[in-house]
Amino acid sequence: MKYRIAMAAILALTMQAASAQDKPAAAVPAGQKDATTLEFEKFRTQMEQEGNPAELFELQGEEFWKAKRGPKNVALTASCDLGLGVGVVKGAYVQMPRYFADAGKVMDAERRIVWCMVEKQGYKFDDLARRPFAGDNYTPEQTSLVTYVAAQSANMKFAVPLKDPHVREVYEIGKEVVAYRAGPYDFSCNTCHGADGKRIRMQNLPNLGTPQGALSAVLGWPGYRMTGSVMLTHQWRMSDCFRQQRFPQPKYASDTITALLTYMTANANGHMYKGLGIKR
Amino acid sequence: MNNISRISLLAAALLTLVAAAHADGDYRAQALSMMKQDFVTKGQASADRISEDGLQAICNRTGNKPPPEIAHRLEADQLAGVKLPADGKLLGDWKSGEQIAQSGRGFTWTDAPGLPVGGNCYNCHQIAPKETSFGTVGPSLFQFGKLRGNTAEMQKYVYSKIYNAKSFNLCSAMPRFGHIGALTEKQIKDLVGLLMDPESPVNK
Amino acid sequence: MASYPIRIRALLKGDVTSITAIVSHPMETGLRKDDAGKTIPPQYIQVLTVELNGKKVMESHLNTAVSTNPVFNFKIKGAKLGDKIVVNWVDNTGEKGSGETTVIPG
Amino acid sequence: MNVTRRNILKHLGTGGALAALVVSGLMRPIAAFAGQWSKPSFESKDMAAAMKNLDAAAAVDSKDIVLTAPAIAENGAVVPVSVVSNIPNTTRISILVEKNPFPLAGSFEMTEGALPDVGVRLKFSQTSNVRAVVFAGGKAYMTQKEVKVTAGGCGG
Repeated sequence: MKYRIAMAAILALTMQAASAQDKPAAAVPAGQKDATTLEFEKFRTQMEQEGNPAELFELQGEEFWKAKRGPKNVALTASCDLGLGVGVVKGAYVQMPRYFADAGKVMDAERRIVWCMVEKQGYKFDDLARRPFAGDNYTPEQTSLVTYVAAQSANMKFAVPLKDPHVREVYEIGKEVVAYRAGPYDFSCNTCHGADGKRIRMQNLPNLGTPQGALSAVLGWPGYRMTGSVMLTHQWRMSDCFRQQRFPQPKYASDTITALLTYMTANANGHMYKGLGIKR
Repeated sequence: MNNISRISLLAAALLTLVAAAHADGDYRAQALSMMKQDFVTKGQASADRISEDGLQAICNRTGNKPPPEIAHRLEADQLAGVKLPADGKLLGDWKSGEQIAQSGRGFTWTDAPGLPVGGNCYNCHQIAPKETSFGTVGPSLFQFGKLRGNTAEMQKYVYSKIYNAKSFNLCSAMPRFGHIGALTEKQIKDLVGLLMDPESPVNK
Repeated sequence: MASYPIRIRALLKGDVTSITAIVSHPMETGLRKDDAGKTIPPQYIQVLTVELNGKKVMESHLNTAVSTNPVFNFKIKGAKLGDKIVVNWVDNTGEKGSGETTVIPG
Repeated sequence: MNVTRRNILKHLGTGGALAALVVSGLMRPIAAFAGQWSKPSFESKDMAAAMKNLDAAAAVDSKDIVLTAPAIAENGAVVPVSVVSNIPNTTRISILVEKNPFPLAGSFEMTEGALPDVGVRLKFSQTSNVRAVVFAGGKAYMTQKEVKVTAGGCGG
């Protein structure tokens, strides 16, 4: 015990000396980016503009949206309301998450599309949730649908209806979710995404609490991921973040994910959605 | 300090903080119950990981800025739990340390359960100059030993910091690698070697 | 029978038409292994051609190094609005694909 | 490709006759493109062999070729590479990745109206030089640059 206190004192002193020298690596001022990140972004943007394989999934999604499908043999275009009226896709993506009275819930785009597939087309939720994200040679139908719907909001401004008290409440809950530390590594979303100018390895980490950071976190989803050549949605990104956060697995299309997406997307309100992305 | 008194210290700190809880507590409570419902066990990532432990609870309730008097007491308490190697030797093999620093494996639902796991070091820190793909969540550790001196005290600090970073900064972003049993004594020694050994490329 | 969607754009600006072709194709190198450790046989586009109103303007010969779901950017002169652009490809296994579009303002 | 050769191609038409010409040495394979995917070129395992099989071993450096590729690539599986040739009468552009198992990635032959301006995305097995070889007026020209391929982070 005596030894420990002595050690604590020594260490505390040593630490003060040490922390005086602790400077961020490759000192990047807040809000600025290093040369490598800029090079990555430049060529990713170029590829998005000059031809994005995500468009192949958009084509597929358009077919799914317009065709009569599912046990009830109904087309989503004739039955699914994404918030702007049945069948209206233009601008719908940038105005979600929003509150849907018919479901009594705030829903993000993917969750809403899944809701429509279940309620209107007669698919079983458990079937859709069994393998909800793309893998080798496999793309879930809902992923292509989200891709199609999102592409129809390209170059429109994010406008999550925060004035709706339902949406505001979910937004505030989302803000708590990103700050919540737990798990073996004590990580919250904010551990990595709560400050400007940070990276994991070479990956830039957007600060979700700022409009610019939130924007860079929501831009590019859904996106074509170069690793594995797969089409992935923002729901996937959230789930995989929790995996790397060492959390348990969030249920597919759950309230928590909607809360996160509401927080992030609304923080980017007023900024332009550039359409389908390319991701590393 | 024994475990019981450590727990009561945490409880006292929590009580103090709960009394000062502010209006957003309501949303936090909603967020908590939402998460408890929405997370499920997958692989080794069991659903109970969603529950916060005492230290996490204090950091969560204070926006990672606990009042200094509470923080200092709890830091000392965390430090008291650091188990230093019985043989007193802290400087391990830097080559093995480099491999541990490179690996980000461990504890996710896609990782095989069990030890050893990686140190995740390069995810957040610049370390040896050869590795240019490094994160910047934490400070640069390049030339760590050279700048600070390869002294017994500094080795002890590094070992303790890796073992439990919360011993020095209660709400540090860095995991408590030894405290949670993620890294073994040998692994932590090897990481000390990587940072402190004059022969390590970190100090060249 | 696998399906290979293809998306083509042809945008005219001044007297230059920019052609983008996005092809759904695995572009397997023959060097990868599947989960069971079995080598995945090579499958890659070898020849891809571009035609303007039925006349070949570009012929590409390709190797396994071209990325999965390949994207090509070409430029041609002499096309007018409404002209027909066709892209054809054939891979090493004999699979073929084709798509067409018309030239629109860029 | 020069006019004479194009005329020969037009008149002879079939691959068999063309191959006979190549074999007999009447025509060098530099122009023998149409329809024939050149196995020896694409299966060459190093840069020197690939250049030789492309008949570009004597290629000279040229500042009139604009080769664009990232200095450091985010993902070696998808590296955007584009080549613009400002050399008059460019008929073909070949792109090679030196450290790949098979360096020759692709050849693009411009015929009626196509500009010597191509973009493609390539796999890089590791950090490597990428080389653009341009064939114009019966001669070969080249330029190259290095693309660094990085270790990955947590992804996207």
